[in-house]
Amino acid sequence: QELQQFVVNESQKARIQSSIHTLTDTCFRKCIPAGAVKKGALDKYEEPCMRNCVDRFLDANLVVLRELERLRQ
Amino acid sequence: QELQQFVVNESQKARIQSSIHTLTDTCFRKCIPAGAVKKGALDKYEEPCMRNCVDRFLDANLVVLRELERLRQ
Amino acid sequence: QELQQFVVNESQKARIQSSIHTLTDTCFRKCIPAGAVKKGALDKYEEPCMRNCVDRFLDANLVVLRELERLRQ
Amino acid sequence: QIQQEAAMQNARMLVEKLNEHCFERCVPKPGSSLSSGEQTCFTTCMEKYMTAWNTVSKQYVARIQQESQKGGLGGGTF
Amino acid sequence: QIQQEAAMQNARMLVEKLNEHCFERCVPKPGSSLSSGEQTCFTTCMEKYMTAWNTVSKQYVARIQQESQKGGLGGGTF
Amino acid sequence: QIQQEAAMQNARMLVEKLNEHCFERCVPKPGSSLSSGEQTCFTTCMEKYMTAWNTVSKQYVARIQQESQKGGLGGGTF
Repeated sequence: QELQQFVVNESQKARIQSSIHTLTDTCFRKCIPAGAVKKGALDKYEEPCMRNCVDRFLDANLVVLRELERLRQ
Repeated sequence: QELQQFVVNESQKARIQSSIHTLTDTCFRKCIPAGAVKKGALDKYEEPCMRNCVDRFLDANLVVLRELERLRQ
Repeated sequence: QELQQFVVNESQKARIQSSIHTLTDTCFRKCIPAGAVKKGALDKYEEPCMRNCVDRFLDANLVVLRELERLRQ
Repeated sequence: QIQQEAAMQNARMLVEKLNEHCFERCVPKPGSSLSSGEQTCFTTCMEKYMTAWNTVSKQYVARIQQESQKGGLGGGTF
Repeated sequence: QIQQEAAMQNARMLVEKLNEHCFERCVPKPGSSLSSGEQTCFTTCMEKYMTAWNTVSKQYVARIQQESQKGGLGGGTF
Repeated sequence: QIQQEAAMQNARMLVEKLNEHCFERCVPKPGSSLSSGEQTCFTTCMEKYMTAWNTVSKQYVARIQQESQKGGLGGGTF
């Protein structure tokens, strides 16, 4: 049973890791202008854009899940 | 042996499911114009475009498989 | 132990195969102009472009790995 | 249980792809909240993506059946 | 050992994505060597991608915790 | 048998990628049948993709061998 819990935890962690990679991929594309990169740090437009991008993505995710919940009933 | 058949069937189903996701992805991109979405239903251009897209993709798939068959001989 | 070596070798081979697919994908996009394809062979611009693309990708890979090494210390 | 796992996996994949496409289209510049316009676009886009997925499923399955009746190449290849 | 494998997998994924994005942006036309401009672009891009990854991780984890305190839908869904 | 499975997996991946690229390029607007122009484009594109895949394989393997002779970082890292 402990083993089962361990497997559940690990696969949840793996899913979180994978979401973080997807989000970084999506938001980098959206927030960092195309073309050559000049500075390693995120500038004052890019940084809040990345954070907003994560939050809006998760908001949108909730919209989908609520809608699916509603359709199932 | 029944188990083996079950595994074969399930992995075939999984492959079909995965093809459906790939096709929806590709054809949505091709048939639904970029930008904000106005209507939930598929309009009279989008619907046949989606269906044709599936069929032409599979036609093209057959072209590839026939060609590979020919090359192997 | 032989089995273990076999598994290591196989998963290394699988990783190489997967890299080759990724590289072909990336470099095809970079080196073969978009739109309809006229000739099956690679022309005198495309062929060196594909080869350079592989080498520069691996150079860049080394830059990343060296930098990560440096950061870890 | 394997079948249930597969259904879950399938639903997860659908939601993932749907999010990807609709976020791309409906939220070009993420702001400090989801505007009502973005929210509407998202619900509509979601509906459209699911309709598209259904259309593709039907067309695909119909085609497989058609090909497997003809036999030959098409049978086991898709 | 499973955890170590997961960490490796995670690092590998980061390096892969980073290479993909930065190669796309910094090497538009691959030549016979990596120019010093391309190399600088690459190192900078790498730094930026890792910073972005950190920002996303923090924001995402904070949000999960926030949602799970509120309970309800957010709990097990992300 | 594991090796055979790997070869199958490899071929499947090649066909998948090839379809993706060539469908994208050769069938911009899917009509009620595959036109002969689209069909020719597809066969040509397929040939080109496989040639490109061969070129990449050779170049990649040559590079790995070269790096592993030099030893050091390059050895186990790709």
